[in-house]
Amino acid sequence: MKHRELGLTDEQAISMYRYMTLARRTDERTWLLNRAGKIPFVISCQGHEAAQIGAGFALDTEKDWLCPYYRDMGLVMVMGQTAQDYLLSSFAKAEDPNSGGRQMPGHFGDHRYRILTGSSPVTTQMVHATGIAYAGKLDKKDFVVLTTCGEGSANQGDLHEAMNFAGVHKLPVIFMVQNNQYAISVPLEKQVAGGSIAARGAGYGMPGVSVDGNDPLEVYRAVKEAVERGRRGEGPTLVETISYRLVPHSSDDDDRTYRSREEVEEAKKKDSLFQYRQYLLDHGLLTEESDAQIEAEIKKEVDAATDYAEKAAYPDPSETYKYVFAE
Amino acid sequence: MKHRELGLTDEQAISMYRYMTLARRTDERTWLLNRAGKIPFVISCQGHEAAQIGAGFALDTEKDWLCPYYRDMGLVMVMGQTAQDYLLSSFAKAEDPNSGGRQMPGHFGDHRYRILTGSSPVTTQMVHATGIAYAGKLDKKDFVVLTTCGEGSANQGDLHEAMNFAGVHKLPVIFMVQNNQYAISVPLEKQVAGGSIAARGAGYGMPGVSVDGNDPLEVYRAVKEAVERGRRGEGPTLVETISYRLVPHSSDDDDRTYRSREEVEEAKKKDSLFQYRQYLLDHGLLTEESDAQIEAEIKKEVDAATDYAEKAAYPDPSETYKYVFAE
Amino acid sequence: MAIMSYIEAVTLAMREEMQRDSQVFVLGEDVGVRGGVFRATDGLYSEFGEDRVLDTPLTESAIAGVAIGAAAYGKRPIAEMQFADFIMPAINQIISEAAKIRYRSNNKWSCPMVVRAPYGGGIHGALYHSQSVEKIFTGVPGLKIVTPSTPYDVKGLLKSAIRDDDPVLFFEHKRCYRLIKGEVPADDYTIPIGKADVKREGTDVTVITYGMMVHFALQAAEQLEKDGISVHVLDLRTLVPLDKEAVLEAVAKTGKVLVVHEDNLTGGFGGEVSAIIAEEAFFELDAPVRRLAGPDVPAMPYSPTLEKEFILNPDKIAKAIRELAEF
Amino acid sequence: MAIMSYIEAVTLAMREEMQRDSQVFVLGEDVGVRGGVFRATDGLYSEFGEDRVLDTPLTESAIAGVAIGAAAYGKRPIAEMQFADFIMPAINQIISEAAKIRYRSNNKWSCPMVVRAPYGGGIHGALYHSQSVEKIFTGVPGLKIVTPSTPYDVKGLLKSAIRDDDPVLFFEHKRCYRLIKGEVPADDYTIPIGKADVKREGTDVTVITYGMMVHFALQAAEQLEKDGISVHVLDLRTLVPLDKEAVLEAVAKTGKVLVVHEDNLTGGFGGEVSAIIAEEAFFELDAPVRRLAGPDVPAMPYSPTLEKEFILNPDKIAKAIRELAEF
Ligand SMILES: Cc1ncc(C[n+]2csc(CCOP(=O)(O)OP(=O)(O)O)c2C)c(N)n1
Ligand SMILES: Cc1ncc(C[n+]2csc(CCOP(=O)(O)OP(=O)(O)O)c2C)c(N)n1
Ligand SMILES: [Mg+2]
Ligand SMILES: [Mg+2]
Repeated sequence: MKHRELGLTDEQAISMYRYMTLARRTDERTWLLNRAGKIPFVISCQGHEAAQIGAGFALDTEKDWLCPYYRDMGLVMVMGQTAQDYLLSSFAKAEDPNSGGRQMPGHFGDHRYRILTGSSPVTTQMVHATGIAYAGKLDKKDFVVLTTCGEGSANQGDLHEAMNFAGVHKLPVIFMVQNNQYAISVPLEKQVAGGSIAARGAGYGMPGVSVDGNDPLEVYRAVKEAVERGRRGEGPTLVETISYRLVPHSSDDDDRTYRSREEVEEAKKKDSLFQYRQYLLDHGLLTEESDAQIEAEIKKEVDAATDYAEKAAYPDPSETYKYVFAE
Repeated sequence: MKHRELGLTDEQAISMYRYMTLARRTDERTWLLNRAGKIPFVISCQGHEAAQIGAGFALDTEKDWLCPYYRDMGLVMVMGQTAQDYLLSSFAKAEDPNSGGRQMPGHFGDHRYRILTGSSPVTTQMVHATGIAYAGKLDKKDFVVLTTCGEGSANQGDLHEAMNFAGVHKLPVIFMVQNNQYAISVPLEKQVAGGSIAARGAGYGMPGVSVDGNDPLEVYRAVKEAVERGRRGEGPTLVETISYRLVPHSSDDDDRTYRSREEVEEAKKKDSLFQYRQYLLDHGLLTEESDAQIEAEIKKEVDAATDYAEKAAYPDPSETYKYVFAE
Repeated sequence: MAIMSYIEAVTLAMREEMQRDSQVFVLGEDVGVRGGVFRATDGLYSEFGEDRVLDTPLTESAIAGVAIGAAAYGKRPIAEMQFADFIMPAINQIISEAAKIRYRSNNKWSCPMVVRAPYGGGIHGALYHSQSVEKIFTGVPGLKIVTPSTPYDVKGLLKSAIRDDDPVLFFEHKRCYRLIKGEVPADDYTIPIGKADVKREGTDVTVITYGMMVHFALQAAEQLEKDGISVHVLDLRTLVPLDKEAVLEAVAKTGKVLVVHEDNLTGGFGGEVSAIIAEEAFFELDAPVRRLAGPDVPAMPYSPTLEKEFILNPDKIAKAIRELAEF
Repeated sequence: MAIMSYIEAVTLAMREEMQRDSQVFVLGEDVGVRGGVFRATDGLYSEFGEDRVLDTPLTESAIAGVAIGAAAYGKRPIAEMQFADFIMPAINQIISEAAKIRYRSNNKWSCPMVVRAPYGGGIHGALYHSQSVEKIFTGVPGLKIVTPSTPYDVKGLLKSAIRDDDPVLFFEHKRCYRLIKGEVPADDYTIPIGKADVKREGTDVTVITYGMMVHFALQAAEQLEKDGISVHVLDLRTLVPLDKEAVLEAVAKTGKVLVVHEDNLTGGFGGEVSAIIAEEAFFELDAPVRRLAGPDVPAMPYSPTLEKEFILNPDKIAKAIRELAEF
């Protein structure tokens, strides 16, 4: 069985599925809440769950670092955040651990789990990841830093400067680009010259790996290798996960203006949740019953999280003025 | 004979040598003038002559465009500028065609020859080249745009954004990186991850070619191919020329603090002027006499240029306030 | 005359200018098929085709730099920054290049481009989709900066910007986009860049402002009219070049001045306006020049409680006017 | 007490802080073996090794971004921008990231970094090696901005900057580097960020300024003393946070204020200072607040005639003071 060959226990394989499902269901909930007028904005991980959970499982969540991007709900959950954390952020409540309600959802940051605070301008975090890795090198630590962005964002100069810097200093950074075929409305062929992000690794003397982003085990394999290279002091790796954004760019987007429904339906057939569920069923790690139980548990979790977040307090207006500088 | 195989006439082969020599002698003159306290600043093309002249000869100087960098004295001369133009700029005189004495030497720009005005922050011009090429595409013109920078500068995000943009739109841009082993004091291995700029082409779906920057004919070959690709609508090419900066970074630099004299002496043995002269002598295109005559002509030219530039007027102080906007 | 929204006036101005001058083209993220994330380029793609309504890769420095190259060549590009907050990666291109091309080339080159960017808050955009960034550019000679407040002004000023021979930053307040409607003549009128506009005549207190704050100031003026306070509202429309004459005239009208902007107080453009008044209209003043602006915190937070606290509104402005009136 | 130059004080402060705190490290272009192009890091490489005195690739965005990542991790990086003019490619990292990390994370993350940059003209640096860039940052909440004028202030303030828990931009006037010498105590003193300093007591006219202009103002004051005009000179030292109290006190001393900076007039920091005085010290004023600054042209040109015309000097300042005194 593939997961065992990769060194994953059956429990881990099921746990991956659970995280993928938790991310999907939490995400779906935010769309419902948005359509009900309860939260102003949704940015989604749907279509990225396998890439994120696969990558997260390759990390040592006790010591590795993460500089994520806005779709990384799955990743931050593996690192330690919960559906409740996510919903507090979606509702912009004071208890939001990322920003105290100051930032939009998807702008992660959690000191508890070494998830660096992020912003909206894309790809800046790839450079921060490099800086964290350099600091780790100065301190002779053996953690790695995983950092992510989309394929559109990957064209920003910052990623290249970061890859070059990390390459020169052989820093343990994993640059993971989640290629979901679109940057809002702009498709891959108008965005990425040559069509492959992975092909850019060679230009910086690092491996550039392209993997099926709908297969959590393949992503796990690629990221695990990158993690090991990093820990051995062999430097950074570029990993490109290929999948598809199953929903509009955000709750403000209307993707019917730039892609056909057929294309979306076609992509849904490769939905990682569906495929990986089948893998687990095929290998007897999941049954219809145990799956239903997982779903039920998750529903309870997401319900409770929604309830808690909805009732939680907004930050007091006076908070506006705090923490421009150290106080 | 190599140059004939490449389609160059004997006259052209000799003309290349003449330009290389003119650039070198003009450059040497500026150092003398600087050491004599007559001009404040020198930035040199020594070690880059073959790359620049080889590339320049591959262009159609009647229609192609150039977005050069500060070392490109050889290139702008092939495009049409003269030793006098260069010296006017070195002396910061009003007649300096690049800037009317407003910019340092090496900040080229000449509307007469389609040499775009340049600045000091490195690599911005690679993006402008892409914009010019896009404009040409809109107008269905068949010119190409050559743009250059150093290997240190090549790591700036701007080059990558430009290569990606040009790659997506298959624009006729030749990105030529003159790798002279150093960016001021920082050597290649601390600067360029993987050690090869050419290797970055593949990441943008374009050819990445590395050539001996001390051989004008090899550079000509590579750039000529790139020009033809561009004119055929097949898109951009990345060309890396490998040579060595034979003098300090600028007149403000002291290169003894970061590289050994032995290393510099070793590099001087591969000086393109010396090698290419030998090639012409070996093939009977040059004799000691004709060479002496070329040198004598050039000396006269550089003397006259120096003389003219030294005597020329500085801009009137009132010029300070002109041309912030169209007048 | 047609009644249309602020954003419709943006689209109309571009459409008319693209019809009028084939050198005009539009480039940016999602401006093509999608018609822009705010729909400012709606319909242009189908009318003018993908070459003149160009979906670029997600690289702001390249968007600006390509526009600069094309403008230097002779085109009239209109570059869209998706949000003003994302102009930051393009600042080197805008400040080091666009602003200085004419000056540094001694008038031999120019850069007739427009950079359009939606700015400002009040739309739950949080820290990175709400910023006012004009102050970063108002001190950069070589750039013109336009900040219209009404559909009428948008059309006339955007046309002037497109026809201007120098780079113009055209900041559109995104909250105005659909909220502010007004009459827009069908004819091809322009409004000169550098001319302020009295949006309301009054005798007690002068408010000098721009963008969305013009509307808040007018609402405040309405409120105060009932209490017998007569408010004069000057809409700067253009920040650079500033219409100093109109400013001094407006000061003389009442002798009491409130300068208002949504941007942070410290370092905002209000300081410049206030300093000019303090220097040149000192003896016209019956009270110290007051500034009312956003607080000195990094940007507008997401949570509704915090956003409300941060942003100005008619009541806050009315309160400040009242204080001045009573001075 | 030792007499040393301004730049020696820069080096000394860094050396002492690096000895004191192993978290401090330096990074930038040519800061290592070469000791910086101005020699500000001279000797640090041999004392602290290449990991703590890091020669980076030629990529300012990565220099800033790596520093940010390392600072968020817990290091205290000092990033050198080779010239302030070349901070532009790093602005997204500085404004969008460094300035907002504490605020956006609700105080959970911080960014204790220093960015050092030599600025200012008068050294034949032309357009791109002479700029004053402080105005781009003075309106960005979350950044502290320090602009010392003497070796004593340099040492005390740079130490404070390195120990500060928030990002500090430390602008060193490059003309001061070797020209300005002064006594610097050997002990480990600091000067608080945010405190201005009266550099000369006087009763007729107050000059408020910073950087190299402090010295020009003092020279002007000397000149004017002979004519019986007594000049009070306040050195702001820190622009943000501004020492408002000291400003208002200095205004009250004489009732006549001249605000001076080398940066362009429009949009420069002088406008902010002047606006504050106009608002808060209106009734102390015996004359309108005057500003004297660089002209509103893009930057200082190269030619000596133009450079001289652009730059302020003691005579120009004396003339303005005299006019105010006679007001
Ligand atoms: C510097 C910058 N420019 C523009 C944006 C607006 N924007 C947000 S997401 C996005 C598309 C990103 O596409 P991609 O990188 O492929 O990631 P995906 O959303 O597809 O996962 C854009 C243009 C931004 N956030 N930052
Ligand atoms: C953005 C920017 N940063 C720094 C500098 C200062 N600088 C000028 S040339 C140079 C080194 C360039 O090295 P390389 O690109 O290899 O070109 P070379 O001079 O070797 O030809 C540096 C750091 C600059 N001009 N622009
Ligand atoms: Mg994408
Ligand atoms: Mg080099």
